[in-house]
Amino acid sequence: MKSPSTLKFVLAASALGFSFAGAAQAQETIKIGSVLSATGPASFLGEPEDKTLRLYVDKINEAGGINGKKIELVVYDDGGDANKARTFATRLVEDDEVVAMVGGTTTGTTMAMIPVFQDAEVPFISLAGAIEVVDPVREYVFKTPHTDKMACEKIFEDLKKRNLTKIGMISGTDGFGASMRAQCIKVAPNYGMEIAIDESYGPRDSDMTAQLTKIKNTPGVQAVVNPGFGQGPAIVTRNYAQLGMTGTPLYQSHGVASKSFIELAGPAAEGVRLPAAALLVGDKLPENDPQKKVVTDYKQTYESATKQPVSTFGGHAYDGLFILVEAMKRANSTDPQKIRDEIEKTKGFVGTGGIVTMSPTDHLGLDLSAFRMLEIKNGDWNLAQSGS
Amino acid sequence: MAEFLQFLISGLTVGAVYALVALGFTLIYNASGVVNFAQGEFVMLGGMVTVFTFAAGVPLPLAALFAIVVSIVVGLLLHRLAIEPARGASAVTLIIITIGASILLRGVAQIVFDKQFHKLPAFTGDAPVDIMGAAVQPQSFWVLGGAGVVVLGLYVFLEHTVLGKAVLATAANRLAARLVGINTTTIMALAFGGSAAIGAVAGILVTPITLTSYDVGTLLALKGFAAAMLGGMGNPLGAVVGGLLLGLLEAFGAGYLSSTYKDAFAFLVILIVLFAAPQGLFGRRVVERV
Amino acid sequence: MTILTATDVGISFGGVKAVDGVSFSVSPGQILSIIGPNGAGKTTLFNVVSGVYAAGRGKIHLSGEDVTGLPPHELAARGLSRTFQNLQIFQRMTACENVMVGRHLREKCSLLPALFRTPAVTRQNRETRAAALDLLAYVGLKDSADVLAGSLPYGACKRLEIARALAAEPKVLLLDEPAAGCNAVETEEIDHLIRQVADRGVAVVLVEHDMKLVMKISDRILVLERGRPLAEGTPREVRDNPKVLEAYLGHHGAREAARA
Amino acid sequence: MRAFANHRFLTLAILAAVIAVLPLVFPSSYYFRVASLVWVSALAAIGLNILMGQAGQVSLGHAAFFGIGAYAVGIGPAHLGIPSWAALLLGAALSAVLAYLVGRPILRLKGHYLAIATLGLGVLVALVISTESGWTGGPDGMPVARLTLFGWRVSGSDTWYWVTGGLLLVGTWIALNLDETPTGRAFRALHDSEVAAQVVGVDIARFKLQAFVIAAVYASLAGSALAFMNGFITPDQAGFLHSVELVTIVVLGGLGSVVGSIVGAAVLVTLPQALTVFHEYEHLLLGLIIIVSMIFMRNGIVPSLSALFFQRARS
Repeated sequence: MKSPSTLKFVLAASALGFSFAGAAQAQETIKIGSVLSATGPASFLGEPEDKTLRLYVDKINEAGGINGKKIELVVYDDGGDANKARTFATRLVEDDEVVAMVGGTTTGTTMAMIPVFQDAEVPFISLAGAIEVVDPVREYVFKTPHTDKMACEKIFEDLKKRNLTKIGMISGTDGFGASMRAQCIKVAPNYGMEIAIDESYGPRDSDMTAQLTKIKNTPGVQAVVNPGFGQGPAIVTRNYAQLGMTGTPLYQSHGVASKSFIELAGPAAEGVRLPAAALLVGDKLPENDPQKKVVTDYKQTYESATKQPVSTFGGHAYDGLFILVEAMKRANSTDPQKIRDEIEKTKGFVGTGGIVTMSPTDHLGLDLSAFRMLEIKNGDWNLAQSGS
Repeated sequence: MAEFLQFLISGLTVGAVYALVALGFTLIYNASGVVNFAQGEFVMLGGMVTVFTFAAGVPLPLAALFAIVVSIVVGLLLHRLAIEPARGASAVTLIIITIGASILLRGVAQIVFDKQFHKLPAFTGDAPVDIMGAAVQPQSFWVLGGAGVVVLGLYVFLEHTVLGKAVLATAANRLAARLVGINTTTIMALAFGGSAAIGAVAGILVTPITLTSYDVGTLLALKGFAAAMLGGMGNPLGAVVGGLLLGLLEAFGAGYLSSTYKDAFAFLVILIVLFAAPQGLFGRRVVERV
Repeated sequence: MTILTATDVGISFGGVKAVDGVSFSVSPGQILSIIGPNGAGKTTLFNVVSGVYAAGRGKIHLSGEDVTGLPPHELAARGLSRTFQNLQIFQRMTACENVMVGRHLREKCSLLPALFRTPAVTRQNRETRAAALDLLAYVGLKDSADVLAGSLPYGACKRLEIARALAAEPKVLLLDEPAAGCNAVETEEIDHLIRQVADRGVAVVLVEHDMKLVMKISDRILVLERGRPLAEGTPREVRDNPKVLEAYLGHHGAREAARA
Repeated sequence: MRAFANHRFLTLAILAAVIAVLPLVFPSSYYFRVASLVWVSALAAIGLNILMGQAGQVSLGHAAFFGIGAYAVGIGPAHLGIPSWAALLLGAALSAVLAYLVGRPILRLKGHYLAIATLGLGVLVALVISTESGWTGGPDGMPVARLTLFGWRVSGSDTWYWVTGGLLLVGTWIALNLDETPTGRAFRALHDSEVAAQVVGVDIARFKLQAFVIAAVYASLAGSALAFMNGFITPDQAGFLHSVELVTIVVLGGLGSVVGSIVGAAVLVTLPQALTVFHEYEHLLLGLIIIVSMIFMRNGIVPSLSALFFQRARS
């Protein structure tokens, strides 16, 4: 990735010397920006996002680009640091002068970048989970992943069907876990759920038996919910089996929706349920499922190009990119304002995460049906038989 | 009782890893006066190299051995290329160099390996063992036993070999050691190599339980440093006790107090200990000579 | 009329009695020397008296006030200052700044004016620097005022320490081997310096190995052996004390003492 | 070096000139943003340098005060109805009080023990910030209301460039002031020899505490400035890694050198921006550059280079 702006930067910053203002922008390209947490604590989200964006931008350009113009993708790695993300956002808007942005791996980095895009009036499609990204609705901010609130609702819905109402929670204290925990506590009463015990663990903790022992010894707990991402949920799942708690159903979140979770948790993952996008069970979807083609294509493309198992995180980036691309096609313009308007008019877009229909009051455009309740069986994802 | 035992074993297992990291700190500190903040990276290397060698089809014991060798080489290179050229620089300069080294090693690891989490199979199966109602992973015994062997080996080496005594002499007084003909540069290289090996062993033992990735080192370095200071910097026994104590504090803190504030609890105890004993639990009390 | 009195002072490290039941007193203008072989506990006694170590037993009185156990800066505020056997100069400061730190107690030192460098601070700074330069001239270091202390030769550092200690305008000055490592000319200068200081009414307590110097300038001498007092008296009394002569100073020392 | 008091004005004049001239060569307001980040980091580093470089006391938890400053201006207006500017002062006061209370016992510790104790303090503060999400928004952070001064709403990259640049000038001025005062001399004296400082009457506990409080206030103000500038804050700002970054800035630039802290901040803030060209090799290179510069400029960039310069000039 050779960015002429970096050269400019080095020159300006080091020499205090002479300005190299805005040369190199002659070609007819469309600049799309992205700030991702490709390293740092959220790198296993950011990395597949990064790879997906690069992969598909190349594909789009090979196929002739958008309305005859090629896409130039500018990606920066914020390392999971919100302050850095904010700086890169400014760089994208002010220096690279992108027309739109797909990125923002975590809620923290997304929230820090929002003011930049709002002020500059450049559309920003976020890949972060928390509901606060699109609630309240901000004119230029959209997002593709299901919200953590939806994940809680989906889990509680399933629990209700199984007549389980008294639950224990064990959440990561990272942004994802803490935010989802808060949402779950908030919506629990709507589903008649009683949270009997509420434990947590640090993002880098390597042993959760102490917390799980407490849950185990709490009388009447009928199911356990684990909001979290990264390696934490895998360890929770393994400790869960170690302590012989598998008789009580364990629910993970969409934060573990990658095959590597099953790999890491091993046999202990058997029977674990989680709400996730159709992407994970593409091959098991009925032929008439509208998402079938999109998800199997993406899975195949991603896995053959990267040699890594597909994850819904990369899928979010795919959805964001194509919602943007289609909006630009419809707008037939590189004017951020027009692109924004068209993104908002996205209707019936079939993505890996679900079927997206946005509106001025809904900048996510997914409902609960986008989530599938999955159960891990024989080391693979399966659609859960509800009510079992 | 079963609950107590569960916390105890959980704490000891995690603590054993802290203890090994702390031991690595101590060894290098004693030989060179350097606080090596890249110590956690050795643990990462031990785990990651084993994972990737094992995945390439090499049997686990050989993969582990290879990982230890790689870590030792990295440790020696760290000493030769980064510490030795800065000989005589102030302690804080050397610390920044090791911080730079840890950023460098992480940067290399994310290119050579990847940014995903990885695991190793447990050495002797996953079926938990029941000890008076507490369910224990068999790998915990490997971690505890392995840490015990390392500590014992280090003890025998330091107390019963000429080379080990040279290390102790260097620790006690570098100048005097040089005057009696000890090659302190060799001793320092030995300490970096040994400390890398200890870190790698910790990484290999613990990866089946805790998983690993390119950036596990930072937190381990922080906890290991805390453990070493709790025990008293420069004292190998202190490092081991400090590590185990830190692990126990976290486990019992999470179990009996609050899992959210368990790290806070651990650091509060460290602060209180230091206020009472400013040289750590087993640190030498230094009388200032003026 | 004594100003500094130590009564039955003792301290031990790990069971070893480094100083054991030592008493002495000194009056303004008087020079008291403490002598004894290496390991006799002279420096340790200094450390106890100046508050660097906490005394295990015994009492120390300064100007009639019980100051046992007070930290060094409190003792300094009450008029006790000292130098060190192994140089303790501020290496990264200039010679002049070293002496200016010695004026610490004579300066108004409040934080806010310092942060905003009020005219009063600047004025005081000028005064302190002038006083420091005077003292440097007094010990013969005027030309080195703006040299980093870390780069001064050993003998100069010794004199710098004395200047710094004098800058505090002490009533009692403890000098720990001020002539160690100095050549004959330098020793002569220091000898002169100490006498002058005492003549200004400062009580001087001196630890020194150079017997010639000790015998020449001391008013009284205290002899220590293995932490215990062996003898005390005027130079003549000590020199003639058979205990000191035979058992202590040894042959060589005795001859040297006789010549002095 | 220190002897010439006039250097103080020269340093300030050069710094002011740099701040004034830089915008002329900035192609876009992104550069204003990066430069403002340099000014803010430099401000925190200058404070820390008073503690570490002057008084010789290490702090591995200094981001705690940065975080307190940042969250004060976030929480004050949002939860307590305090005006932004007052929240800024309140944050600084809170940092000072915390530093004062905690500093007493902590600063009795020496060397690495002091390092671990301050590190512990930092971990505690960061943990509270990321846990008490009702107040702080938790690990995902919280928005910060814009600063309003006398009806003037301070916003925009270039505005903040001037505000932070001005803050840095004042911070530099005060740090340079301190150097040649009884307080500054006491700091440097206890750094070189605690016992010698004590026997001439320096109450070392008091001065260590003063240095700690000064450094805390600097960090707190820098934190508040960053929070206003970003309009959003996360607990990262109070975290261990940020503490390490601050220490690295101070040491890289040069312990005890005010200008060094500014140079160190400039290097460490702009380097990751420049290194993005190397994509995945970024971290590798960052580590390498830190190691190599510390080996060849072991006293820090500014002291090492100026020593080299004076040597050349003499020969």
